[in-house]
Amino acid sequence: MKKVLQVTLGILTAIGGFVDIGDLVANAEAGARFRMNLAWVVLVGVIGIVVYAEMAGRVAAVSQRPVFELVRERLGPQAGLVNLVASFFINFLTLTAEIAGVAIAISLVASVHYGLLLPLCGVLVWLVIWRMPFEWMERVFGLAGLALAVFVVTVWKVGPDWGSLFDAAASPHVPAGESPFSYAYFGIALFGAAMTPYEVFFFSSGAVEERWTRRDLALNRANVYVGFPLGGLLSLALMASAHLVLAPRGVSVDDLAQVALPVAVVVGKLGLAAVLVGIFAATFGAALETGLSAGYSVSQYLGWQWGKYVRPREASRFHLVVVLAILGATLFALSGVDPVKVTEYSIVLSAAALPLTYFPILVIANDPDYMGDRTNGRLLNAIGFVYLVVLVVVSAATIPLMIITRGGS
Amino acid sequence: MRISDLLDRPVVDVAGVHLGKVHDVRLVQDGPPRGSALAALRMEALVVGGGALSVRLGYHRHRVRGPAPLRALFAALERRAVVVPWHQVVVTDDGPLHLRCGRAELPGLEEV
Amino acid sequence: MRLRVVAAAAVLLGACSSHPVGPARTFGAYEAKAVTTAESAVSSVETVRLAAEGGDDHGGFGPYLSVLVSDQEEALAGAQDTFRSIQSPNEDGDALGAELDEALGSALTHVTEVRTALRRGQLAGLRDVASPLVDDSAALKRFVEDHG
Amino acid sequence: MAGRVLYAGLQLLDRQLVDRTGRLCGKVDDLELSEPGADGNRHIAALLSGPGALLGRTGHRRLGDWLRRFVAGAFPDGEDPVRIPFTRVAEIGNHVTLDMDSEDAASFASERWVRDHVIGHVPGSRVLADQ
Repeated sequence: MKKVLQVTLGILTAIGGFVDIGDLVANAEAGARFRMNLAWVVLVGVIGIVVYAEMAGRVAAVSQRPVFELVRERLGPQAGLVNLVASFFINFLTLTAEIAGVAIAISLVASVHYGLLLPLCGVLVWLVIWRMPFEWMERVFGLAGLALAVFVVTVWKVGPDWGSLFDAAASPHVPAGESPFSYAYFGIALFGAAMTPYEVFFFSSGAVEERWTRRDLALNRANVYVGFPLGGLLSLALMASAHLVLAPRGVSVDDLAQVALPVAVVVGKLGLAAVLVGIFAATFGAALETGLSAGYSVSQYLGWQWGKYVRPREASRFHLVVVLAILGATLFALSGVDPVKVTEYSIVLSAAALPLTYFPILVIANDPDYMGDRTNGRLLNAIGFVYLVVLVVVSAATIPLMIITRGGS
Repeated sequence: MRISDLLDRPVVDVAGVHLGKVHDVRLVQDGPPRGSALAALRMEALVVGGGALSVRLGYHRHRVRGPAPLRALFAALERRAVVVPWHQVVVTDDGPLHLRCGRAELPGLEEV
Repeated sequence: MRLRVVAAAAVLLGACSSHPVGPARTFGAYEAKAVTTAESAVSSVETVRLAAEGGDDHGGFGPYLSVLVSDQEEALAGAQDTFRSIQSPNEDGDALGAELDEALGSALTHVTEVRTALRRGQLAGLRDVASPLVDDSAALKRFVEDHG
Repeated sequence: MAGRVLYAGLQLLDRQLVDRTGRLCGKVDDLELSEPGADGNRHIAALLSGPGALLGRTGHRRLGDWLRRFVAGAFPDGEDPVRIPFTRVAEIGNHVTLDMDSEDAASFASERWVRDHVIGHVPGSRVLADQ
């Protein structure tokens, strides 16, 4: 049991990255519109985040330097600042959407309009960051988020023809009636969601919060190899359930309540309860992840004391940034923006900013001055380099595609 | 004077040849030891040219191991930088820094 | 990079504001908008049917189904309003618009019935309440096929 | 006399400052050089840390100097960018360790201000979350 609890950092990071509100809707929508033709993107994204999160965690464990410090050290103050502004903006949008997501999840049980719940949710997120120990945060929200495994149960209960499901996923094509641009746009959204930068900000800072050292490298690998594939599996199951239950009926997904529908229809009451708990935990976890990342990135760029491992008054500027981010996001959500749209844009935009975060990680993970003998191996470097090229291409293609497809519609 | 007054300044040698910009400053810790404190860092040379990014990444000087294509590219660029001993520099407040010597006399970068 | 961030922010702001509805200049454009509207209506109707089936089969989770169905009711009413606000370019368009409007109106009436039943807590027999939606859905799908 | 070679840009600038208690207290935003000695050599006189110094690095020297004066005026104990004499540097590695308490560093003025006027007033700010 103790072993299980030690991988909760990876699980929470992955749940917050793979099945937060944006991905819940994007995966379900992808399944309903493109069937399993985008499943390969999730797989590609999982491998990418596993490779880079492992590097980020290893650098943090060996040198105690979290990701945004590396960004500034390797990109310099100017490009580092550009990345900070872009990442903070994306982070803020995601935080807005997650706070709304928590409110929507509660509203599905409480029959209160979610707008009324937003202030409460903002306060709750802040309270947890302010008071709950880091490890407990991981355990409560990471493990509760695993309730989303009910999507796997749903797929299994539908009893699809596994062979044809696999074939469909293995031979992807652009389905009739969809343009290749929309297909590419959704692909980028799913890829951006899998590799959102706040995952590595959070994961590497979490490693420092938990005081990992050189001795914890096995723990780092365990967290990465368990957490992210699990997150990927959940998002694939989500996609498959929409493909199997919603697509044949001509349903396209555009709100959070519809995401849970396949479970409600196929598994029933208990399943729905599980899915609602899961959605609550995942969006809440992602809100914690993005709220903290707002503070982590600014503090690590400017060199301020940060983290939950010291008393809040000893990291007051860090906590001030977190509070202001949560407050601003709650107000933005209250202004009536569509949270699903906000989060879809934020994951696509994050695809545009990806190389600025992942490039410094790749360089430092190879620098003996930081890493001693723990630099990357050849295979890891080969994969890391291929992904860097992909990230650059994706980043260049993102904004044009966003304009051509008018946001995937 | 601050180090940022030197960084990014263009450098011209005695013959008027542009050598690129100052991208780094080499310091040597050979001052007199002062008890438990660190020995003073002496300004020894300027690193000129070689590209801002490649000098910042330090692929050559730190022996950064990979990935191979990045190493090949950035280490090669970084090795094009020249090292200008500080006493060869005529210090001015503005404009390009002028040298007292020619390019041919300047050594390249060594690994740390 | 900075330019890119600004451009992205502009795109984002544009996209987050409500969808603009322009007048349709030709019959073709009008027809395309009608088909898009019908497709989203199919999605709403089928969502409500699935919800009714789930509620009838498994019982329970009334609040969730209420939220789900009333969201779809809103979406459907919104789609109808938006479509009505588009001016038809000619008489063919008038006929097409009337046909779709009727289908949408019928679907909306039946979705409202499901929502009302849910509010009263009548989960058993929800399938029957939702049964007229089968025809609504079929009509909308036919419309999409005929004009798509 | 051969000594350790250090590249300012590669190994010193933009690195994290850590005080003697392990607290994070700013970045090496710039370096101040001494006036030339009798032998014509210049040495690193101080590390500069704080937004005023940082702006000088990003090419906004004037704005940076204004910010310095503003901070120095706004906070009674403020002086920005803070000058950390090189004699207070204890170690240079992947971070820079100082032989001083961050409470004595002026780059901490804004941290102190936020602590004393905002965060310190929130219940629970003195308690570690683990307790």
